[in-house]
Amino acid sequence: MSADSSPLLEVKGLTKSFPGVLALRGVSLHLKKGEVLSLIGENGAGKSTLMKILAGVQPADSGEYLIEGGPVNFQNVRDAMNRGIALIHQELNLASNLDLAANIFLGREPNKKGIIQENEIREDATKYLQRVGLDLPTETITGTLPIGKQQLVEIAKALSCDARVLIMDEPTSSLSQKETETLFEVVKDLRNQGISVIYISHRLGEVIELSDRVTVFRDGENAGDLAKEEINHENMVRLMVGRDLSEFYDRQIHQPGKTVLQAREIISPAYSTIPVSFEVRAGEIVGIAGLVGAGRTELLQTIFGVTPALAGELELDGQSFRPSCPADAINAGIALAPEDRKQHGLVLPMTVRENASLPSLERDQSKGFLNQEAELKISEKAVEQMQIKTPSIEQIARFLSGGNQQKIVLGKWLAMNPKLLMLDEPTRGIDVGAKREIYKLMEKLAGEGMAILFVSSEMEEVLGMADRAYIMHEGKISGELDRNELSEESIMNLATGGEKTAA
Amino acid sequence: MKKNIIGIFALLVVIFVITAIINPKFLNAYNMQNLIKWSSLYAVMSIGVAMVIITGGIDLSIGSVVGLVAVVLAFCLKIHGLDPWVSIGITLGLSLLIGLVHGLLVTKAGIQPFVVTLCGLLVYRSIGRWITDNQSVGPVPLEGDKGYVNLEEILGLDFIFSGKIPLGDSFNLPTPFIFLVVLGIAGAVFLRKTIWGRYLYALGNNEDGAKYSGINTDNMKIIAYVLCSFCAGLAGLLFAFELDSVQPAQTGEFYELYAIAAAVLGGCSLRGGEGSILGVVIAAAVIRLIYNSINMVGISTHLEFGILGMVILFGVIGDEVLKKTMAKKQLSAR
Amino acid sequence: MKKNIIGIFALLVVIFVITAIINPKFLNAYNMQNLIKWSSLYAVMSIGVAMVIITGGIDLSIGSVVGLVAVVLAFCLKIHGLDPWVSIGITLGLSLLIGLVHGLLVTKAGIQPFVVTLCGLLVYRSIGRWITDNQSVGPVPLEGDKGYVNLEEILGLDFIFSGKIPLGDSFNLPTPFIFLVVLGIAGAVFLRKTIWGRYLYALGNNEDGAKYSGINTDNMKIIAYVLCSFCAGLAGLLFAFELDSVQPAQTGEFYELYAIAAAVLGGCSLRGGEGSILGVVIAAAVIRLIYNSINMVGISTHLEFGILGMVILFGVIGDEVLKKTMAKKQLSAR
Amino acid sequence: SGGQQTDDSNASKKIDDSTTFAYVTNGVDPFWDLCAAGVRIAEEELGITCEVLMPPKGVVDQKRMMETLLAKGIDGIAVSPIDAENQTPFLNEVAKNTILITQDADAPMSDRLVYIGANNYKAGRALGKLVKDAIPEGGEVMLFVGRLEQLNARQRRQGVIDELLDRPAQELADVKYDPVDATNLTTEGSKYVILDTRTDNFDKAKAKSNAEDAMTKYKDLKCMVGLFAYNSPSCIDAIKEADKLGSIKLCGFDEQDALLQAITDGHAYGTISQLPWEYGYESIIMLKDIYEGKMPENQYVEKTFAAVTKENVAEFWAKKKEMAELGKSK
Ligand SMILES: Nc1ncnc2c1ncn2[C@@H]1O[C@H](COP(=O)(O)OP(=O)(O)OP(=O)(O)O)[C@@H](O)[C@H]1O
Ligand SMILES: Nc1ncnc2c1ncn2[C@@H]1O[C@H](COP(=O)(O)OP(=O)(O)OP(=O)(O)O)[C@@H](O)[C@H]1O
Ligand SMILES: [Mg+2]
Ligand SMILES: [Mg+2]
Repeated sequence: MSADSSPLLEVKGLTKSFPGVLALRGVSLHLKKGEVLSLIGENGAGKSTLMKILAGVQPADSGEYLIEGGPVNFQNVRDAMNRGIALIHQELNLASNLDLAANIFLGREPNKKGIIQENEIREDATKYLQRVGLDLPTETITGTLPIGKQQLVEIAKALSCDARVLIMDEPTSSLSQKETETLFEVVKDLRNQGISVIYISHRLGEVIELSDRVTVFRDGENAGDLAKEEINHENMVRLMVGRDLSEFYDRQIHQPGKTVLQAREIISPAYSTIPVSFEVRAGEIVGIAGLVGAGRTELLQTIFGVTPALAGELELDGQSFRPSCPADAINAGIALAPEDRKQHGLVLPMTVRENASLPSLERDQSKGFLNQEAELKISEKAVEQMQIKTPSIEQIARFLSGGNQQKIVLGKWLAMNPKLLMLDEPTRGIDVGAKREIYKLMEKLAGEGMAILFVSSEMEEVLGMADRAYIMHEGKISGELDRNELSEESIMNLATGGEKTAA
Repeated sequence: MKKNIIGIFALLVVIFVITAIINPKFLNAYNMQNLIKWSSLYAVMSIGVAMVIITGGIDLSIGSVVGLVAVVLAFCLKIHGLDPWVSIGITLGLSLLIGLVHGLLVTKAGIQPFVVTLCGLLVYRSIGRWITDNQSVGPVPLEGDKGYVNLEEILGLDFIFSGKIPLGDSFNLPTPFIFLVVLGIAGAVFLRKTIWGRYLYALGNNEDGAKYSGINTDNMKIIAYVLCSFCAGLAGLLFAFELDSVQPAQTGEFYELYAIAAAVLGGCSLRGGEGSILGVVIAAAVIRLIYNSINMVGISTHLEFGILGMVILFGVIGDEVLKKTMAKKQLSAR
Repeated sequence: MKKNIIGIFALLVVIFVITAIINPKFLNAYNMQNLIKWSSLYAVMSIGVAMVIITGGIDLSIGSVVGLVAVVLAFCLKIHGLDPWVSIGITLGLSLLIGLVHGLLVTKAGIQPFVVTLCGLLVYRSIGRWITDNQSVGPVPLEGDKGYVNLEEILGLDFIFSGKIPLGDSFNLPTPFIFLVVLGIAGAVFLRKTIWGRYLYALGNNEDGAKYSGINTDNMKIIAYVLCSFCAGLAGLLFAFELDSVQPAQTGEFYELYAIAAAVLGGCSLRGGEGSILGVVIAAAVIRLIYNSINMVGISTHLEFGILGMVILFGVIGDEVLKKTMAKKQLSAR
Repeated sequence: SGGQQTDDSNASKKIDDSTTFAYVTNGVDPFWDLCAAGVRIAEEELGITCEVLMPPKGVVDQKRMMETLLAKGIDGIAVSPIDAENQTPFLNEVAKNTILITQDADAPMSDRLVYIGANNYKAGRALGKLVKDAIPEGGEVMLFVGRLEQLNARQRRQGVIDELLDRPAQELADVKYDPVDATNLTTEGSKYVILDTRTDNFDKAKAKSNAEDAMTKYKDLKCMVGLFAYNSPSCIDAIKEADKLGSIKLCGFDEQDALLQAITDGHAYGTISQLPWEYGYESIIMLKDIYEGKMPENQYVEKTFAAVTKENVAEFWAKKKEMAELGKSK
């Protein structure tokens, strides 16, 4: 690979609009053979939109798209694939009813007159699965795998395309540390083979580790490029948000108050033999760390009444408490900002106002009628307090960026004044600016005496935010670490099934 | 939402005007009053099914519920001579019970609404035929019937459900219209002004999202099915008194399709989360208007179905086009 | 998938055995051959609708397509005296065209399948009545008909579509069974062994995912609708020759519900992405078996619908329970 | 509102080309298109306009169509009420606004002026006689019908039963019916057993499989009787396919081509035809007479029916073809 060779792929002045949104306003980007280009930017900056255009998923409104200097005009995904461009989408796009082999070769099945060559597929699929570190039979039905593993299947699928350009849109957002490392090996390997990679992530550490070059987007426009030697945290953040961000994790330690949530030997349905005990106190921020699939989400859902506990005791503020549905938990003073924002957190086709007020409608009702005044107040307060960037409270939630959507979720729970706020991956897929605001909010709420329990797969986040952390491994709590015991090694050790070492 | 209503309202006006031009007799008071009456009867059913469609469900059984309720009513009033108000209570109670069963099967047993109500369609029709031995019955008793002693009261009911209130010289207001107005306003208030209405829209758009916000989605769905069956039951009473004759195998046949067509034409999305009472009521009126126009203009009755089908199809296509244009305009306006 | 088939197969066996015990005449060759014949006719339709259901769509129009194709066939063969094979071509071509229109409306115009095919249901029925002036017609010409000159060839067709092939002493194999076997195997191979079948399952489960994998989902959906209408068209031919008489207003009425019921009972999920030909065929046989059993056991025909409805409902509930138990077992096995 | 004529105020009126009459059926059926032929003949003859309306879905559509006719100011309606007993109040409302007569089925309690109709009980008995001729030695008989909720179906069925069991003739006004699910009906000394009556809800496939199932269930079945037009062709098919032509006789009702062909071929014994075109013709003529002030002496005009067997089938069929051609909708 030579630095001065003409770009393999290049776009100039691309624009794209959606009903109600101008997603790209004349962006440019180029990619050379065998380089890893990272694309970063705040939520809604237009990264995914551009990638979809590159991969033929959707057409641009205007602008130039060149491959090896020649203009292309992809009508569909297949056209792009034929030119060697493969995209791993931000959202999972597997058919959950098909097996792994079928998914990996979906749309490209080796066939004779339409009859699928099963044996060939299975052999090849095994090869690609091993390459991403998945040692599973190819007959496994995809839907039975945890999300993280499915993400790896997506990557195996992209690898199987034998692409010249591989685009990865936040591939690690649901991968564990170990899986992430496997992925990095794969990416580096690809680079060595002369394959170009476009890598999108909000985790700047990953970007630093992987990239040969970084392109930054802001509000659908180019905000700048960084050459390999310029890539560092400060530079990236400055280009993304337009200013410096100091002090990311701004924690003050408060004296924790009385116990808010006490869990004694509760058993969640996903791990029907493993009892779990823990507590959260007022004014305390407690983290739950662990590898993806360790059962953390399940645990929060059990406390929230989504999947009621099979056994064990829960106490909230000293009162025994047995939620059988989220409504019970909410009435008792618990809130959950779920991991899957689009599916569980919000009603996307409804407005900011309707979303923000949804849990408080029942409290504020008068004889069943909506209290429209209260509704307005709640949503306006949420927008103001959380600094939600929205044209109005009547905007449809779907049209907001991920970070702003997450802020609506937080806003709607704050209106309920919960005793315990549970956050599942509160900053997944959220840009640095918004991230910092969420951290600030957590800190403020804890200062006001709220108990906060959060799940995170980002080591940094747990280290930065938690007063205390529980580490989970395969459904059980394998250890508890105080703030001064928290370190990358101690967490990893417990998360992978090791014993707690004396601090 | 409002754009939808404009579209369907325009359709109503266009068909109305064209028919009036071709046959001015269309406009006479008697015809108008019939048109209002039939529109009201079908709109009552359609309001119910709209509730279920808003939750993302479907109810294929309403035609059979109309039939069964009408049969049971006639059975109670005429054949068994039960107290008229008790009979009304029994029939409406029956329809509530049916809705409850649907709701429970959909939510607690997790069976798809299409399947549950398809089975309902078959079963209720069968029960209706079985208890009457498939003989026509009517709600109003004749001499010799057990219910004849209650004749006066039953005629009172008959007036309530299918009477005509003189307004001015030649125009009589059919009482079903009053039912429609009351039900329509109640329905619209329920959907737009109460928390439960909001919950229905929310769960229709995203059931999980609604559940995680503390809404008891199961209960809300059950309520929707109960309301739907209740509307069908009420329509059953209205039809029974209007027709004075119930044929167990036929009364209500295909009505589910009319009601669903009206809901869809009126702006409900079968994916859930969308729709308004006003739109549905106007659409129900459009469907009845089409029938009336076909007869008025003198088109072969063999073509009725076809014309109805084409109007629904083009109505929905037009709506789709309208929505897309609106969205584009919105963008360029920014 | 296989568990589903076990459930429905068990149901088939149970009803079979019970009926045989109550009335041993049920088992005689003549009855078996009738059972096979009717099951085949309905199964042919159901296979088609299963394809559409696997994509997550629905087709409510098949009953009307059966009726229209039967009418057009009789029209061509008998009244206009067209060449018999040309007539077959025209009718099957018509059904393909109908499927194509459905597919285009669903994919390109973005209208929901329920709406498109509901309109189809109304329109095709209407056309059938209109072109025949609602006269019963039959495919086999009588003396004086224009088509009488082709009588011999038409009788040949009649044999192909509704003949009986003697096997042994008393048993005759109805030719529709051969159609079913060929269609069933072709369908199963298509769904399970070819890329297109896989695409149907994939897009039924996750349309975007399939699209992002380079599958032309629109074309695949169109193919599903075309296949569905084609099966309905073939069923129309089979019914026309089997019944030798077509009533434009009635032939095929409600068949969409039977076909959908068979598909659901046979393991298709209306959410798409699930289902197998074998399951659907067995389920279609179960439905016909229920009808036959009711006659054999001598239950009032009024109750047929009800019994059918209950069997479907409990079949689906049983299936649901089975799935949950399986899932639990799997979990505890981890 | 509605038509302005009443039967006494228009004694001097004459029909002209602005006069419109309507012929309303009880459903959609080929039978009615044959009736329409008669309407067309009368229309031509009188130089007026007639509408033929076929309500597809029962009472609701019938009511709606008649209301629309009133709104259009129709001069007279001949209707076949679907549920005579309970539709009476509505029929009275119609009768108040225009000339109303019933045909095919009566609504005796209503204010309709005249009823033109076959005596279905008698027709049933005539059909019973055909059965007796077909199997003089006696045997098991099975009845097939679309729906038994229709009065004419019940009357017809009862006529057949009574004739076969040699019961005394009943008055049409109050026929006593055997229960609809009665099986193995017979009387002492009678040679005939009526095994069962199966209904099919107008589904032809069902009609045919009913016939097949009957043959499976009853080994000694001697004769099938189709009470509705499409029942007998279905039975013939089933009999033919079971190779029982000749050993199981068939008697039908009405005049579908397939049945007439079977009679020609000797596969069916005979049928009773109500000569539907006469219904249409006579109804319109009756409306005209009343419109012009000529009330018939009797409120009940009994329509004739004809037994068609091998002897007269050719001639009958020719007539039917001619009528079918005429009956095509305009
Ligand atoms: N199909 C669509 N319809 C409407 N708006 C859309 C659509 N897809 C994207 N958008 C909007 O376009 C803008 C750019 O979105 P895009 O997904 O490209 O952002 P992103 O940079 O990938 O953000 P993130 O980091 O959150 O993934 C956003 O405002 C988004 O809401
Ligand atoms: N609805 C479900 N059905 C079957 N298995 C499930 C379900 N939900 C979770 N699981 C399984 O339970 C295990 C724990 O999942 P959970 O989502 O709680 O993990 P987690 O530690 O929160 O991971 P993540 O960070 O991805 O949320 C996983 O193996 C997952 O596959
Ligand atoms: Mg993105
Ligand atoms: Mg009344």
